[in-house]
Amino acid sequence: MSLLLIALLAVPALTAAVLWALPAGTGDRVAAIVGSVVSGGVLVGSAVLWWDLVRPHCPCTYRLESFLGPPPRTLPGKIYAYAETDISWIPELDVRFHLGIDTISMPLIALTALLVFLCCLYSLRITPRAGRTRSLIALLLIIETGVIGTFSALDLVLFFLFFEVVLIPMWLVIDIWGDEHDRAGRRRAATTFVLMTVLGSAVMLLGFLLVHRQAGTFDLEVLGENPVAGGHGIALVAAVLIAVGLAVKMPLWPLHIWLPDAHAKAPTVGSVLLAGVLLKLGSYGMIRILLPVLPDATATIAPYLAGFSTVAIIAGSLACLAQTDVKRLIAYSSVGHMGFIGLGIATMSPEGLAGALYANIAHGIITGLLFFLAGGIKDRHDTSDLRTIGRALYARLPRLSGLLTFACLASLGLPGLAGFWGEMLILLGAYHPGDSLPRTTFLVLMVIAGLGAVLTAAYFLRLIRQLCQGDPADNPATAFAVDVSRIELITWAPLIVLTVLLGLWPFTLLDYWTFS
Amino acid sequence: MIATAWRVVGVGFSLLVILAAGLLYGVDPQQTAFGGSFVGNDVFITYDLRTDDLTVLLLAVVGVVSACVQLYSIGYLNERVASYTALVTLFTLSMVTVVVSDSLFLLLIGWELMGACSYLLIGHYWERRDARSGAMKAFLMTRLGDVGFLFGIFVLGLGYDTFKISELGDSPISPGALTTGTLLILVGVIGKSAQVPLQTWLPDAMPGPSPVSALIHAATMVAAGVFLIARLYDVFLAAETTLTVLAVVACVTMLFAAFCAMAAVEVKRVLAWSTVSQLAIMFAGLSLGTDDGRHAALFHLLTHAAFKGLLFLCAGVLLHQVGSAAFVVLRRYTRRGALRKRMPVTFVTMTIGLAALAGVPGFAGFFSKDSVVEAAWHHARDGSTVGWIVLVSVCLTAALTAFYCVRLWLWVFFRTPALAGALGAFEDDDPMADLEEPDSSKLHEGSWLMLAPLIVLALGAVGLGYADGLHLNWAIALATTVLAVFGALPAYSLWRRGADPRPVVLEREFGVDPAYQRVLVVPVEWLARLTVGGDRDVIGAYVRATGRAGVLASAGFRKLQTGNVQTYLTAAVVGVVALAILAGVIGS
Amino acid sequence: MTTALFSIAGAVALLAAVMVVTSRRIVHAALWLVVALGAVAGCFGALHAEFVALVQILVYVGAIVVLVLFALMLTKAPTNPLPALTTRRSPFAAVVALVLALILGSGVVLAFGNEKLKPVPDGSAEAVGTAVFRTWVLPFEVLSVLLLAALIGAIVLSQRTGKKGD
Amino acid sequence: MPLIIPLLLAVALFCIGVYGVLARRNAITMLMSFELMLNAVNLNLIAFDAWHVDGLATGQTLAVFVITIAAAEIGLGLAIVLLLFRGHGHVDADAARDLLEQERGAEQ
Repeated sequence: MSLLLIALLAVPALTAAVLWALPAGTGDRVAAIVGSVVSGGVLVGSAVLWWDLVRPHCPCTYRLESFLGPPPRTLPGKIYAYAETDISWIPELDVRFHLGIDTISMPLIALTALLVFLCCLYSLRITPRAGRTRSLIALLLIIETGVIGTFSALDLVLFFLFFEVVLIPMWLVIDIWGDEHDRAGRRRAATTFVLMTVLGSAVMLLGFLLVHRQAGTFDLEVLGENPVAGGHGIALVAAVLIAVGLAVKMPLWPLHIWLPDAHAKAPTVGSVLLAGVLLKLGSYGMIRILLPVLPDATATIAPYLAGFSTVAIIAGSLACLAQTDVKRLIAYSSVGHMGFIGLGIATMSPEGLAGALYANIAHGIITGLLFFLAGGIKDRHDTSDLRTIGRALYARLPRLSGLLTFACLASLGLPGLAGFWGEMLILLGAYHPGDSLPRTTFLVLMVIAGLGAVLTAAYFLRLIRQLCQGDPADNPATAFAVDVSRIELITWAPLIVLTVLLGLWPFTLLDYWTFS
Repeated sequence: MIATAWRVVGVGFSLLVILAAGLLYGVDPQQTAFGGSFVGNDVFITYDLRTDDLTVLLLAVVGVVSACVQLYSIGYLNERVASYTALVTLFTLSMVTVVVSDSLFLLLIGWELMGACSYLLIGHYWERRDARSGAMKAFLMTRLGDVGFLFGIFVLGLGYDTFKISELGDSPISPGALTTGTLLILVGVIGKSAQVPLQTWLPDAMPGPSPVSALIHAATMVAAGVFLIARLYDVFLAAETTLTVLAVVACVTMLFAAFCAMAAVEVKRVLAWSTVSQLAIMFAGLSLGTDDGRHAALFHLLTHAAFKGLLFLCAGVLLHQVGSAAFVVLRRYTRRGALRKRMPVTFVTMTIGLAALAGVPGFAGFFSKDSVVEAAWHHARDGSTVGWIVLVSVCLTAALTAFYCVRLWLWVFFRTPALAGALGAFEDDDPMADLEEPDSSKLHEGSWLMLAPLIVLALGAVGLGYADGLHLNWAIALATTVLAVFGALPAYSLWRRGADPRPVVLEREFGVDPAYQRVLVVPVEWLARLTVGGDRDVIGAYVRATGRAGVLASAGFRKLQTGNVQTYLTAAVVGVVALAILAGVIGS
Repeated sequence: MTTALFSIAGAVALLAAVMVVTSRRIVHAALWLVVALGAVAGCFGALHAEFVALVQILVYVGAIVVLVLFALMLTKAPTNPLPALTTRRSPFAAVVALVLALILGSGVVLAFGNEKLKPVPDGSAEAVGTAVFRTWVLPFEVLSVLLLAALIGAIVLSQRTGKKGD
Repeated sequence: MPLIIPLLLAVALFCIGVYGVLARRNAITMLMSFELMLNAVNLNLIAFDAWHVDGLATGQTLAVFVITIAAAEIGLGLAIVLLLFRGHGHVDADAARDLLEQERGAEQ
């Protein structure tokens, strides 16, 4: 029973309830302040939890006793959960209220807390034009509860439950606070988002039920110790169902179709959370559920998963090359990056998995920053269309476009910035895939993914070229009162610092993920 | 204010690098590790630093050139100084990282950061279309090579079971992995050093500020490729095939680039092609696989850094004072004799640089080129085909180099008696040719802040030739001199006649760029449109169709609700009958 | 004797019933219904359920059919043949009815094919009345409430000035 | 007398009634068909009462009750038919489609 973890879940949800209960006359500003304080508290709480988790005496880190001879290459199986809460909840259905964290989920929880905090902070000054900031903040807090719950759930049904909790608030966020110029478009985007993800999670639930039928339990700790063996039959069906369900969320090609619309139409904070946190639910689920619970069946489907991921890398990058909307472009870039993560998971190798986990964090930070920047550009120009914004942003908004260039370089995987290590380790994992996987296939996929990395560079450079560079004489200079306002700087600074830190010093995080 | 601070930081950092080189000189080779974590059991990622002779040599080169460039930039650049200086400093820092790194990953960080910095610096004048596309091209082509480099790191690192450069080669590795790994590393080197077939980005990178070009060509970016092979020489020595491939690439590149330089009509473009060609000479030296060859290549790297840095800075002065480095513009001044008279320091230092490049006896380039030829000759004498190929192509390149150096020198600085003051061969298709006569009276020499680096580097371009100790193989020296003269004479006679025949195939640089455009860029753009269309019209159509199908199905089911009681009743009775039959079937 | 009587009455009832559902004149259909119900009463009589047969004739033939005829008059039902009196679904309905008949018939035959019955020992009013008022008095009372409800319902429904009327 | 004869007659009457209910257009004829079905049931009751003598006259009593209910039913049914006639001017069950959803609002 860990009160801190429960508090991390309960406090945002309760605050959201309180915010809704407040009289309608309460100012949006107050709501934003409350949201900032609470999410800041959650951030601090998660930091404390993290510190608690990795204290040296704690038995729960996967620290490799090095130089003791090479143990066999293995993957995360048994969960050494920390801060556990394990209460019987619905005994008839064998469902337990089982929470816990380990070194895989903790950084993601912290990332979630950070991004929600920054979004609330951002909302202090900059809010969508639709107003009703109070509800927006409340929904963000609900999303925070759902995401942290998903990351800490150790019971399949509980995982599913928290997974679903995130959906409806995000749907509302897109539908109500989305692109104010395109009412039909944002409604369609929101509906597509919610329908596709609900379909995906329904499929996933079916997979969970099959797992229960085979193993007789929903508990991830138990399942981690006694995984469902066999790479065919019901186990295979379960793995396919769970993989498809999570792939919708991730999203993998060709299930990505909801993503560009949803990201492009969502408000800035919505896009940031959607890309920074929600997509991670899919990849986290794959690492947490697919690999430990159904190892043999996952090995059977891994080549296909890797294939689709590689197609996602290439297709996402190619689609970016032909985009004319900056938010849509960044959204498609997420498809490519999540493709990398999918490839890393599909390699089933320690390197690939560590890479996938690292890329998860890095993508959350960098794409969050990119969406903040794109939101800033959109707010200033009242459109996110590249042709309408015009070129030569370097001349009009030098700092903002400089930051955009920085974020683009980080996102394309420049070594020395956060995006690199994940991609590098994933490619390394593909070079050196798990023992039961066909190596040649993965070598081919590695080469294709490498070319995809070049394409990634190509579209980001194209974005910089079309947006930031250009002859100022051809583009009427619009006067902007502020280049980068103070609140923007405060909100973005942590992300920038983290991008550089994670790029230069990957060891702290990588040490958590030395699977063996 | 910020700009000044950055300038101080930039110059200070360059001086620090020189100081470090001085302190490390003569120190025993050593390595330091910091950081590090296991990923799985096979991969141990660390940051390691090392120092040895190679490090010191490169640190000195980088420090001096970047100090010169930083100082020069103070006079050269007036706008967007802060970002520019910061990036140049970061550029230098990246190269230093590459040089001192003993970890393949740390090296890769520096290696690619250089690419990013060069991208940003080439695009410094982002108002200009050619700068934009040149920058993008530079980054993409080098990144394409870098992907190969990354894979090469995987193959070698996992093959040798270490990612430390100093430990590579200690453990056995399968020959296949060795060849594959070194070939992949070579891909990265080819991209970075602009060798065939990834050569086209370097000439197109010329719209960047001239000091940046000097930095890229003399000390950082392109030199990093040569450095890397020298650093991994033990590994490469074991891979016979890779060295042969390197030799072929180098020989093709040096001739290719020399030919392209012969037809270029802009000073910086000529210099860019000459860099490609000179780098190829260094690679040729390395590809011999002998200690002599490596030594000669590094020697050439050193002298090349001096005279190529010098030449680019001179071109920068021309560009800064005249406004363009195109032959056609420069000749407007030249035909009045203005250029030489008004800019004496530039003229003299540029002459020294060109002499060094052309291999005029006594200048630095002469000695270093000869040492490559000599190493090739020794190798060829031992019965090596590679040696012969290298020997022949370096000699041919020497002649071609002399040709384009003399051509550049004469056409830029001297009046053509035969043309009696006309612009000559360069006005054909240049829109600038119709402009009115420039006011040459305002033309004057650059500031001393710009000239001082020129003089320093000019001293290097002369003096560095003797740095290696004067050992001269007289036969080879004579042969290369004769070849240089053979190259120079046609250039002179053409200039005398006021003719500059430029074969179309050379002027178009063998049509490589348009071919890449057709084979790579156009299909990728086409594919991009196809993907977007596919998303919208295929995948999106499925999604929309699912929605429509739902609506249609519900509309269809709604039709069943006719409102007619008897229909409902009929349906109910039919249902009862069906259930009865079912019950009967199951029951029996 | 009983069998013969029953068979004749049954045949008449069957014939009249077919006429009820096929006749093209509504009034004729109503009159054929009289015949059918009367024949069924005959059947009851043949089974020695005399009281039920009498009630059948009194209530059905006497009251219900008269009510139907009144309704026909009130709804201005035409007396001439109406070709459209059966819907286009009638073949389908016939098939459904036939299949139903087959199922029920075969079920009945399978279940009671060999059973014999003796006519009811006592179908007199006395016997039935005793049964009703001794054994079945509670259902009888409930039924009377139902009748009252139906009475009120019919009045409410047919009120011309009711809210539902227009 | 075999039990099967009244039972089969009841089946036949019942199915004729079903046909009438499903096929006849006029609401009053539908009601008449209901009566036929009820009579079939009554016939069954009487036949089974004669077959299974329980001394309580269950079948006959129930038949009387059914007849009573039939009277109530026809009274109410005819009232509804009259209401239909008053509202629509006809008693055509086929044409009375007030239950049909209107076309508006088919696509939101």
